Amino acid sequence: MISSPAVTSAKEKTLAPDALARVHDLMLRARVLEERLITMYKQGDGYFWIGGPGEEALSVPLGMLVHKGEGPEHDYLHLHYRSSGTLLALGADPVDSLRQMKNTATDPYSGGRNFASHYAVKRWNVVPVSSPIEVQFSMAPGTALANKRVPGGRGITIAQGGDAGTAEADFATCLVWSSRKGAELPVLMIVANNRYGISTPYEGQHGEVRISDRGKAFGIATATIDGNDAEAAHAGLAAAMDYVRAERRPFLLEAMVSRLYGHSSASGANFVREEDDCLARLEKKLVERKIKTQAEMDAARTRLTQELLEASKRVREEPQPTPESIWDHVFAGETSRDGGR
Amino acid sequence: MISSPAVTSAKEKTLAPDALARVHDLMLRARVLEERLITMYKQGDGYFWIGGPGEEALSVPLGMLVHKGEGPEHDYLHLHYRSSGTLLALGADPVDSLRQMKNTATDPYSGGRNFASHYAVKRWNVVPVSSPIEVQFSMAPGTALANKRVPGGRGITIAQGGDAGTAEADFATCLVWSSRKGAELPVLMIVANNRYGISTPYEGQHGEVRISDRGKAFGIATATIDGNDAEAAHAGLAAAMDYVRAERRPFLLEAMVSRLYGHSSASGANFVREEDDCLARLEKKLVERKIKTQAEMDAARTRLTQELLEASKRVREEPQPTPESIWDHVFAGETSRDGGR
Amino acid sequence: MATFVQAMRLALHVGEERLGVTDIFGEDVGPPLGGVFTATQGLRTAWNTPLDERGIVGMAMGLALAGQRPVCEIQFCDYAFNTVDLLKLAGAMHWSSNGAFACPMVLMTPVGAGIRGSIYHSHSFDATATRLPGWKIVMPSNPRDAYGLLLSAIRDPNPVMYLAPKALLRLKARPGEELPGEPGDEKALSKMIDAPLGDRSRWRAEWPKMEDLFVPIGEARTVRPGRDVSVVTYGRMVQASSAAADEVAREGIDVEIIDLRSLHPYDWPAIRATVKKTNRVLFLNEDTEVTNFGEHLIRRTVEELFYDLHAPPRLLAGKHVPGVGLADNLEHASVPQRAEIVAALRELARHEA
Amino acid sequence: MATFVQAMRLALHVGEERLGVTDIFGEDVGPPLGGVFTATQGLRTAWNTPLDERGIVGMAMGLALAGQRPVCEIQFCDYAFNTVDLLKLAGAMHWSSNGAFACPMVLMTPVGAGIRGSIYHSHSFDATATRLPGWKIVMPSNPRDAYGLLLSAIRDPNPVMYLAPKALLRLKARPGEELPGEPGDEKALSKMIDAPLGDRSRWRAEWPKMEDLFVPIGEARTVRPGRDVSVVTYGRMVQASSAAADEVAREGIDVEIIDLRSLHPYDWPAIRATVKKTNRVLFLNEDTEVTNFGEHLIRRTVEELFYDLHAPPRLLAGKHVPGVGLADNLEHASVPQRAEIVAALRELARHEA
Ligand SMILES: Cc1ncc(C[n+]2csc(CCOP(=O)(O)OP(=O)(O)O)c2C)c(N)n1
Ligand SMILES: Cc1ncc(C[n+]2csc(CCOP(=O)(O)OP(=O)(O)O)c2C)c(N)n1
Ligand SMILES: [Mg+2]
Ligand SMILES: [Mg+2]
Repeated sequence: MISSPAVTSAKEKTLAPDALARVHDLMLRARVLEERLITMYKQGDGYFWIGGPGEEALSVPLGMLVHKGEGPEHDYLHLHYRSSGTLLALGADPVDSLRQMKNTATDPYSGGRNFASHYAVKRWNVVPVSSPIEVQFSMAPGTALANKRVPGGRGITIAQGGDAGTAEADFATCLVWSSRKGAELPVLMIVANNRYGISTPYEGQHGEVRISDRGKAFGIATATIDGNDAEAAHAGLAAAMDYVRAERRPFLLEAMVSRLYGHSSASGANFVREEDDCLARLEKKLVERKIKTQAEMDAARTRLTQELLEASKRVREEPQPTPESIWDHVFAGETSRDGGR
Repeated sequence: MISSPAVTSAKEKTLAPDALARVHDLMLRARVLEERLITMYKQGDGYFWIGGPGEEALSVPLGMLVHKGEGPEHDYLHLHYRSSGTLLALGADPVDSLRQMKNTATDPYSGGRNFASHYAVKRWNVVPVSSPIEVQFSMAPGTALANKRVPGGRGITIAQGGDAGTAEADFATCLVWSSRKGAELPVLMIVANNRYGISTPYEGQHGEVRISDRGKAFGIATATIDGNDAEAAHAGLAAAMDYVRAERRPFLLEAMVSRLYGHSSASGANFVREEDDCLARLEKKLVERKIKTQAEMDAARTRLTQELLEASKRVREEPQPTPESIWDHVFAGETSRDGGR
Repeated sequence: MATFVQAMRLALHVGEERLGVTDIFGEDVGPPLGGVFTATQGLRTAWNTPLDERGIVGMAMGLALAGQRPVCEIQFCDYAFNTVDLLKLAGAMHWSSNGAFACPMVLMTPVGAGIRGSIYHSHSFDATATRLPGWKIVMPSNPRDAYGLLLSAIRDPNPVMYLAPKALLRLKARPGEELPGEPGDEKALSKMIDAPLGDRSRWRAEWPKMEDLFVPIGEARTVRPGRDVSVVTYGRMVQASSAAADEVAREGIDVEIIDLRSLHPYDWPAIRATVKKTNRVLFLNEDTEVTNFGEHLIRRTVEELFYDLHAPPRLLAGKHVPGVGLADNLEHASVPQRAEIVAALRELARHEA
Repeated sequence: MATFVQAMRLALHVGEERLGVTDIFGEDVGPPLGGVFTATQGLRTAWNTPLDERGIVGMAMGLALAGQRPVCEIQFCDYAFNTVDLLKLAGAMHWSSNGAFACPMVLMTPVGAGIRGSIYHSHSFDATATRLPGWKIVMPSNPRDAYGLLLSAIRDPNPVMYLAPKALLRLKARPGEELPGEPGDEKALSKMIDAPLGDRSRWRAEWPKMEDLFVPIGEARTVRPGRDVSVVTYGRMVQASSAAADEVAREGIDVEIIDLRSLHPYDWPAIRATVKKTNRVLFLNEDTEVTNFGEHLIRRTVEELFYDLHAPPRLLAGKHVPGVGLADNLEHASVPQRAEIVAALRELARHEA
């Protein structure tokens, strides 16, 4: 087990074999899950797909390094729609993602209301992922202030988004609010830079050479890392998280990642050969270091793929939400469901 | 006349005597105007005062350096509510400011609708000043794009706001939109830093040492100048404007200024002795350099004060807008005034 | 007799002391000013934010998601329109997470005209607020409700918007409508909780021992019973309609005034009862009149009570123009004035079905 | 037969060529995509913006202030709620500057449910839009109006919001309702103006010679004349109500359908005429039902036409919940479906006054 932040040194650039094997296992599970979701979409078992294939080398180590739990003693996660690897690393059941894809009543994240990859897990402080880009960066200072208030607390707040999204107001809000002198907040801002916003390339939309440079004027610690290398990503995340945990100050981390199946099902959700595949890269490493053989890993992939195929068939039989359930949870507490009607 | 940008070298840190005298004359007029507006407020000839005493060493040279006129060949001005000096330097009639203070029908800027210092002058590209802080920075890229489209054009866009306002989304929007690689825009962003937002001090709200540093990550040229020294401000503005004019790229200029009568009438509108008075500083210089005597300047002040007092009496007699005039100008063109009713 | 704004301050103090409020924040909310209307003077947990309304709402949402009970302020509701997306998100939090995450924040903001606030200090927010599913919306019209609704807002597990009619903030409680626990002497109260002019760095508020008063969200109040015509209103228009009712009373028109107090959920039984009683109803508010909350109430009235109506139900609201102009003529022509209310009441009362 | 979205593209092309449009912009509006719904493919002046809706609206306002004729897009209206302050400002520009500065921008945005868009691709914007004084608001329901209203929007000297019902974007013009100038053969048209799949870097649109068609802003259209009940609607609900009208026609209920087309200014004479004719009216739209634009129309109807009504006027609109859920059951329970429209028409027709 390497996932406790207390024992992960930020300096380790090479992970121990068992740790790397564990990273691989989770990355593979994440990839297989996304491929299942894409297949479900293509076969008509869901209306829309968006997810994180190509970000696993970043999202999995992130989930492993999280100080997991409920409440301000633990880390808060303000994720985006490419965070399935993080959820699996936290321990999420991949079948729940199939349920959200199929918008069943059993979908624990939204009860069949929201698109795939829109997580919300109270017991792990995973606050609701919502479709509007970047709003998580406006909320992050709030959970970070709660983290900071815990005497001796080590919980931090992590907010993650894409590159194009940094043009939104909320990204600047997070920079401003987390760096106020004397009132700095323990926020780790992560930008997963895949060099695209839907169809729009990074070039032509940015004056910054590195998005992470935007932290500098605010005295925010920054780094840009190779998010397609699981070890580099792990080390970069660990270093950044250690800093935020210990210093109770913000950090802006930019990770260069891939978009392996394009933006979403709206753009076809087909594998993009030109992009660097972090899973293939890690598998090569594992073979080179003789930690796993390709055959072992291929077999694991086949097995996991089969498992999720079976699961998707079962999910197909689960109930859809009822029409009346639109009224559930409009309000917390005992308010009449529709207020005034 | 020193106001043509073509002949003002950015390098001159010392202005020629006649130029400096002209700066003084306009600064004095601006100060006297603001004092008259404050008096009108205090005497019940207006409901609210906000304005620019303490920013004249910045606002007056700005107005002098503007390439004045209508349309994209000329400079666009997105000002704030402390820009009376700029308007006077452009050639505005101070009596029109009294009219707006008294919310008369003759107020050319808003027809008695808006607060004092909320200018709008079509023939000089002074786009409407509005109360919401910082929105001018979201509109500025639009006029700047129009400037840029003029073949061989030298017109630029100037957006000005306060220090606290830079926390708003719109400031970041202007940084992002004006610095896109290959699509840079000729915008001069000016932050008049008086170290307060109403009652809230700069310290405690900013992580930046210099607000101008926020431009750096975007590759935007920046400077911070002493906005209380008319010559330094003139030189700083001239340099920045020359750069934007010639390079067709953005510049972020921060000017340290004073708030000489507090935030607005809501905070009493009384003279704040602790603040550095740019007009007093300039008068000292003029005396030292023997350009004007104190007696001459005092006499001018008395005369201008008297003139505006007289004018304010006349303005008192001008008509108030009629109730029905609320329907005027809801739409441009021939649409029925209230659309559908 | 506490004023409206003192009542807010006292409620916030109770919130800090007994209801778990750890943060009261917004632009100029902390020392030295304590709010542009003094609502947050002397409060232990009040602090100044950056000038960024989106950040303010986001901070409140984050704190609420972390189980805190934040109270934030938007300095004027006129400056809340850049946060509508976040407000929608706060209202959707519990629902879209299938009940996992509540968002128990309070957003206070001054609303309405009546202080010569010109275009950007005269906006109303009731129409916009009632278009935010998942929010509760309250709008007190007097100090006692200001106190009791703020306590209820703080205790509520949902996002609650607290609209404070800015023209009423200096209004004093009427005899018999004191806040429970406030000192009898208003000078004494002022000395205790109003910050002094000048240097405040060493000033501390001295808080009276206040008692609980939870005005239930969703419950209207009959301000004035009457037989002939009903006025369903809230906020500043409660006062305006009372004055108008006095005026028409001299002509023998007996007006019933219902102060909704909560706009969502709203007290439909109270509206139904008054319409069934008088058969003539004026809905009155000062927000602009196209796609106005009063139009929702009219819609429901005609849907459910059509045959109880002896006259077409009326709306009196602000004019559909881009803002409230500064000159008195402009403000008076833009938002309902007493004379118009009187005219509407007369018309309703005299209408022959 | 051009589709709705092709009609938009053709109108934008005419805008570029003949009406002074120099900039058509928004997220993914330029090459290679040409808009997530293809509305801006092949256009000479289309370009991609940063992912910043506030910046998009601000850019349009700035260009408009400088006398240009910008057309901007918000990718989905669901993402326009962070710009409401700027939209208000654009609507106030001419008024607050006492007529000095016009703001002739067009903002296009896809609206409504019907494509299984879940919470954030199903919002409506009509209620919010009609609360923006100074704006004109149009919402076409078919390709011909999509073309003609976009041309009028571009030519108008005011800010005009163009709400495009996203479920109708692939709808084809009906025979007799072609756009003036479009090629007879739809395959030919597609070949000319639809970008190819795959590499588009060398593709150029080949534009047909289109003729002018300025559908006047503020003018409704009678989609179907009828005697018994009126439906006043717009956008996607025009189709839905037509299907419902066919269904009740079999029971002898003759429905008149008015497509408002413009929400502001709206065609009150047309509404008055239909209400006076049938005496029974259903207002129908898919935005959430509290503080809904249809409620404004009901208010005005009862205010001015109370004694013409033989049944209480009805509103059918979206449910007041935080969003439209993804599962079909949820979407169908949230926005008006044909069965509900049929039920409302029956009820109105059979109501005995
Ligand atoms: C506020 C908002 N505007 C627009 C959209 C539509 N949209 C969805 S994803 C996306 C691009 C996001 O790009 P980026 O931030 O780089 O993240 P990526 O998808 O590349 O991971 C856009 C424009 C949205 N969801 N929210
Ligand atoms: C969007 C918005 N929020 C709040 C306000 C209220 N307000 C008016 S001036 C001001 C402070 C502005 O400070 P700064 O930007 O430093 O400019 P200064 O007044 O100091 O010149 C505030 C908060 C406003 N006008 N607009
Ligand atoms: Mg991206
Ligand atoms: Mg300031």
